[in-house]
Amino acid sequence: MEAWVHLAVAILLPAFFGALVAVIFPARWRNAPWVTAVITSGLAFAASVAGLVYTASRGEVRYYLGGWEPPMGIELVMDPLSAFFCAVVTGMAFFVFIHGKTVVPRETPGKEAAFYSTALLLVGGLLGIVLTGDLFNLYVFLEISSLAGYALVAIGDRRAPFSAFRYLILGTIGASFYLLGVAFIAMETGSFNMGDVARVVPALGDSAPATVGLILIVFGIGLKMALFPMHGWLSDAYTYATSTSTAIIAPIGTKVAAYVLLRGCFYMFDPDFVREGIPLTTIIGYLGAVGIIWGSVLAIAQSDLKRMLAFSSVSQVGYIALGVGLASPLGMIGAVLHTLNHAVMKACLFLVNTNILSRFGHTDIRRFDRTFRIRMPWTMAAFTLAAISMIGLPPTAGFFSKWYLVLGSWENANYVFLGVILVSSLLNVVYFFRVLEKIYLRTDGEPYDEKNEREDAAVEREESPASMLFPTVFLAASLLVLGLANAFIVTYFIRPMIPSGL
Amino acid sequence: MTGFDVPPVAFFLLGAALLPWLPAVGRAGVCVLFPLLALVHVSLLTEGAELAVPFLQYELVLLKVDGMARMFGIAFTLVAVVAGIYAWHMRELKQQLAAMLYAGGALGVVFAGDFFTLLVFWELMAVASALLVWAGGTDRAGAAGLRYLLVHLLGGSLLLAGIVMEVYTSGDLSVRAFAEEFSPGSLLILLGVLVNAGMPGLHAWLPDSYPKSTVTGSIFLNAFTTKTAVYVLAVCFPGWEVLFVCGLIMALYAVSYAVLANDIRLILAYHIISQVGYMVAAIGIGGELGLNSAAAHAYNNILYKTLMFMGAGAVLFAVSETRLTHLGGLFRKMPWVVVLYLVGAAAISGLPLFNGFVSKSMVMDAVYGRDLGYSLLALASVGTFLSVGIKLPYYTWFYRETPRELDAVGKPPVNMIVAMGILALICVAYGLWPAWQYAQLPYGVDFTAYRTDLVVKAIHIPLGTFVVFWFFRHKILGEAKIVLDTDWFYRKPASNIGGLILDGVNRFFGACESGLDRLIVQRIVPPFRNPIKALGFKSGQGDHYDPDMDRTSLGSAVGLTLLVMVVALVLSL
Amino acid sequence: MIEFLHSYYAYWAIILLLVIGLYGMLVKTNLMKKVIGMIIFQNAIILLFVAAAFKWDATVPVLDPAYPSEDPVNYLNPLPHTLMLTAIVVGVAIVGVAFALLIAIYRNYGTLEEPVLMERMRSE
Amino acid sequence: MTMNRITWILLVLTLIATSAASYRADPDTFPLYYFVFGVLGCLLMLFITKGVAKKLLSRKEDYYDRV
Repeated sequence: MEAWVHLAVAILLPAFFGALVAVIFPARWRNAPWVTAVITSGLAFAASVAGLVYTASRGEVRYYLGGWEPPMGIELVMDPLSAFFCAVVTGMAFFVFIHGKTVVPRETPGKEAAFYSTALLLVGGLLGIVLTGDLFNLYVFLEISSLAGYALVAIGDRRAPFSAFRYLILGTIGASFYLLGVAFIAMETGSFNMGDVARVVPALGDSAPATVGLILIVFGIGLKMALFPMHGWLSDAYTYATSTSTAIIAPIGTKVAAYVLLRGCFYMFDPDFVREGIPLTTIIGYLGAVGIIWGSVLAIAQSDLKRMLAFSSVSQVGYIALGVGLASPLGMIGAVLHTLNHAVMKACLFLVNTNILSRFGHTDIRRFDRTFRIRMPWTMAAFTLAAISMIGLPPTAGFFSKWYLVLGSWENANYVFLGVILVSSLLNVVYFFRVLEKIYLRTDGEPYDEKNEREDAAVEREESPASMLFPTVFLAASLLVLGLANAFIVTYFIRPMIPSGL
Repeated sequence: MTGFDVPPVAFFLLGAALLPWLPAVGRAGVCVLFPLLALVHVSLLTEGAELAVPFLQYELVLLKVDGMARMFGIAFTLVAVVAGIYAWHMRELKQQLAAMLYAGGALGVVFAGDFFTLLVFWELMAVASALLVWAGGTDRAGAAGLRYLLVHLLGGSLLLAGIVMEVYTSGDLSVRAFAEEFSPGSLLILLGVLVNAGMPGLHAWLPDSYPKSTVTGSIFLNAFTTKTAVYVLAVCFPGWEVLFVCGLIMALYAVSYAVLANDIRLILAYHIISQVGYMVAAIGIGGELGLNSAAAHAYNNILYKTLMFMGAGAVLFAVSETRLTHLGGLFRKMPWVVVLYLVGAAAISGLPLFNGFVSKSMVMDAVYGRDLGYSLLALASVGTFLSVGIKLPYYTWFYRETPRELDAVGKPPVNMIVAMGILALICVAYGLWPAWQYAQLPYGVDFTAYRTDLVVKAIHIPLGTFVVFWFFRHKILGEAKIVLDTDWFYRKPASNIGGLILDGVNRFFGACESGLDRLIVQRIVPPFRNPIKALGFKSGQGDHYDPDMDRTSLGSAVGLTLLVMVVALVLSL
Repeated sequence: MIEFLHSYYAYWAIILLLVIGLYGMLVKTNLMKKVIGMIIFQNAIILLFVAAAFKWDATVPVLDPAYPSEDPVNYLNPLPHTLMLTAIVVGVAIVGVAFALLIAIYRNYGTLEEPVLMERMRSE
Repeated sequence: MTMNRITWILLVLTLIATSAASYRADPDTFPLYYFVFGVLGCLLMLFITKGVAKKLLSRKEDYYDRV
C-alpha cells in the first residue's frame, strides 16, 4: 500500500519534468526534445496503466503533496475514474508524440524544444486536473493546460494567432466562471477539498449558493469542453494550429473537461439532487443532443478535412454530454467509454490528416481522389477503420459506446436522445462516406476502364515513414481491440467507478 | 446425447480457417469433407442438446437443437456437401472461403438459441454471400453485390433494432415464438426477416444479384439466405395471419416475373421467392400441419432448387450464355444434365413420384379450407410448371437447332454431373418413400401423400398447362428484354428522366423521381452546404460554407456563453 | 435599503466590476479592449475571494497573545488569500500570452479592430 | 423436340385414366376440374404477364447500363 501511494504523483511528475528537460538540450541535438517527450509520456502512460489496474482491484489512492493533510494541504486522488482518464490522456499523448518525430521539425523548424516543452506542459496540466482533489488546484492546472493550449494553437499559420486569441478570451471566461463557482462553493462549505465538499453539500440541503456554484463550474468547464453552443473557439483553433498541436489537443483537451463535468455532477454533488433537484443534467443532455446534430450538420458542410474533423469533435463531445445528461449508470458507462473511444478515433483521424497533409500538401476533400488509396494504402485503411468506428458500426469501438447510450436512452424512455443518436449516425455516414467515396469509389463519372487502370499503375506508393505510420495504424487497430474488449473494459474499469448514488 | 454438443458452425469455421493454408486440391477436399463431418454431426445431434456460454449479464446459446432446427441443419449441411462436390473443379480461394463462411453462418442461425447469436451469424451470412455475388467478377456483379450488401445491412439493422426493443421490453434474449400482436419490436424483427425471405417490395436484391454470381456461387446463394429466413419465421412467427397473405403475394408475384424472365438463372431466382411463398403461407396457417409442411417444403426445396441451379450453372459453364433467346438445341451436348435437371423440374412442379409432390401436397392440405388462398396457390403452381417445368428446359435444350455461336461448346465436368446425380437420387427417393421424410419432421405426421385426389390434381394441372404451352410455344419466347422490378427505385440514377417519359407508368415514375430529385437537390442538399445560411443567420452568405465568411464574432461567442449560463441559472433556481 | 447596500458594498462593487469586464469583452470590438475587459473580470473574481474571506476584528493566523487562540473568530482563514496569490500569477501569465498573441495578430494583419481584421482575413 | 401422335395419345390416356380414378374415388367432384384449371390458369397467366406487364415494364437489356 505504502509504495503504491506514490503512483498518483508518478503519473504527474514525468510530464512536468519532461517540460523542463526538453528545453535544456543544445540545438545540435535535434531529436533530443522528441526523445524526451516520448520517454516521459511513455513513463506517465505506464504509470497510468499501473494505476488503472491497481485502482480497479484495490480502490483509490490518496497522496498528500508536501505531507500537508487536507483540508489545509492539497491531495492527489487517484480513483478508478481519474486513473481511467489519466490512461487516456497519457496514452494519446504518447502515440501523438511518436508521430511527431518528422512532422514537428518540418512544421515548426527550430522550435522543437519549445513545442515539446509546451505540449508536455499541456499534458501535465490535464493530468493535474484529473488527479487533483482540490478545487482551486484544479483551477491552476486548468490554466496551466489552457495556457499551453493557447500557445500550441498559436504556432500555426497566419490565422492561428487570432484563433488562439479567441480561444484565450473564451477559455479565460470559462476558467473565470469556474473560479467564481469555486468561490461560491468555498464560501458555502468552507473548504476547497472535493471530498470535504462532497461530505458537506448533502447537509446543506437545497442551498442556492452551492447550486449556483455548481452551475458556474459546470458551464465554465462546459466551455472548455466545447459543449454546444459554447464551441465557437474550437473549429478555428483546431483548423489553424499545426498538425501535431491539433492531434494532441483535440483528443484529450475536451475529454478532461468532460471529466470535471462528471466529477462535479456525480461525485461532488449528490446525483439525485443534480438530476431532480435542479434539472442540470437534463440541460447538459439536451445541449449535448443539439450539439451532436449541429456539429454533424456543420461537418457535412466543410470542404477541409481538418475542419470537418473539428466539427465532428463538437458532435462527439455532445455524445459524452448526452451520457452525462442521462444521469444513469448506463449513461455514465456510455459517456466514459465514449471518452476513450473518441479519444482514440480522433487521435487516429487527426494523425491520418497529418499524413495526408505531409504527403499531398493539402487536406481539401474536394481534391481527394482514387490515387490516395494507392499512394497511402495503410493510412487510408486506418482512416476507413476510424471512420467506421465514428459512424458506429460493430465490431469497432465506436459502436459500443453508442450502444450503451442507446440502452441508457431507452431505459430512461428518452426517445429524443434515441432519435438524436440514430439521426447523427446517419449524418456521420454522410460526411465520412463523402471522403471514403472519393478515395475508394469515385472515378470522376467515367466507368472504370483500362485507361484508369493504366493511370493507377503509374501511381507510386508513397506511404508515410514508420514513425508516422506506426501510431496511426496502431490506433486504428486498437479501435477493433477496444471494440472487442469493451465488455472487459466496462466490467473491470468502468463499473467500479460508478458512484453509489447514481 | 452424444456428449459432443458442438455448434455445427464450428466445422465450417474450422474449414474456412484451414483453407488459406492448403494447396488447391486440398481446398476442394476440405469443402466436401468438413460439410460432410458437419452433416454426420448434425444427424447425430439429439433434440434438446444445448450449449450456452455466459456473456455480460446474458447467456449466449450457441447450440439449441429441436426438430425444426435439426431438419434445416441436415438440409443445409447436405446441400453444402453436394455443392462442394459440384464446385470441385473451382480453385478460387475467395469463393471457397466465402462459401464456407456463408454455409456456416446459415447453420449458426439455425442452431442459435438467442437473438444475439442469431444476429451475429445473420450478418456473417450477409457479408459472405455478398462476397459470392462479387465473385462474379463483372462490373454488373460488382454493382449488384454492393446493392445486395446494402439491402442486407438494412435488413440486419431492422432486425437489430427489433431485437433491442424486444429484449428490452421482455428481458428475454431467447429465440422463441412471439404472440401474434404487433409490438414495434416484433414488427421490426418481422420486417428484417422478410427482407431476407424476399417479400415483394423487399425482394429485389434477389433477382438482381443471384443471376450475376458465378456458376458455383449461385448454388450456395439459392440454398441459404431465404431458407434461414423461413426457419426464423417458422420459429418466431408461427400462425401469424399476415404471413399467409405475404406468402400468397410472394408465390404469385414472383411466378409472374418468372414467366416473363428471359435469363434462366433469373427464372430460377424468381422461383426461389415463389417457393418460399408456399412455405411462408404454410407458416401463416401455423399449427403442427402448417409448420410440418413448411419445414418439409423448405427441405425439399433446398434439394431440388439446388439441383436446378446446378443445371443452369452447367449450361452457363458450357456455353457462357444464359439467355433463353440465345440458347437452344443443346440437348445432345449435355444429355445427363438435361435428365437430371428434369428430375428437379418435376419435383418443383409437384409431379407424383418426386419429393416436391409430397411437401407441396402437405402445404396444400394445410391451406385447404381457405378457398381463395387455395386457388391462388394452385394458380402459382401453374406458373411454376409453365416457367421452370417446360419453358426453361424447352427453350434451352430442345427448341430449334443449336445457334451457330454456341456450336463449339465445352462439356460440363464430371463432378457437376455427380453432384446433380446425388441430389436427383435423393429427390426421387424421398418421392417414392415419403415416410423417410415424415420421420424427420418436427411434429408427428398424420398424412398420406398418395391420395387419389392429390395425385390426380398433381397430374391434371401440369397437363392443362402443357397443352396451352404447346399451343403457343412459338409466341412465348419473345425478345431478349428485361422486366423492371422494384429494384428500379434504387437502381435508376436520379439524373436520367428524359428517356423514360414514354408511357403512363413511366410518366408516373418519372414524376415521382423528378419530384424526389428536386426535393433532394434543391431542398435537402443546399442547406447542408451552408447550414449557417439555411438557418437564417446574418453571417451566412455564400452557397457553400466558408469559414472566413461565416465566422461569428468573438462578442457573439461570449454572448452565447453568458446566455447559456443565465438560462441554466434561471432553470435551476 | 441603504443598510442593505452598505452591509454588502464590497460585493456590489465586485458585481459592478464583473459587469464592466463582461461588457468590455462582449461589446468592444478592439481586441486590446477585450483583453482589458478580461483583466477586470478576472480581478473582480479575485477580489471576491479576498472580500469573502475577510472579517472585521480578526487578525492574521499568527499566534498573538492579544487574541485568545482558542477562539477561531479571532483569526482569518488564510487559505483564500494565499490562494489568490496564485490566481494573480495565473492571471498575469494569461495577460502575457494575450499580449503576445495581439502582437502576432498585429504583425500579420496590421490591425486590432475585430471587424477590420475579419474583413482582411476574408479577402485573403 | 417433336410431339408425335403416340405421345399425344399417351397424354390423353393418362388424362382419361386419372379422371376415371378421380370419379371412382369421389363421384361428386368434377373429374376434369384441375385440368380445366390448368388450361385457364395458364392462359390467364400468359395473358396477364405477356399482355399487360410486358408492355409496361419491359425494357432493353442495357437499360440499367445506360446513364
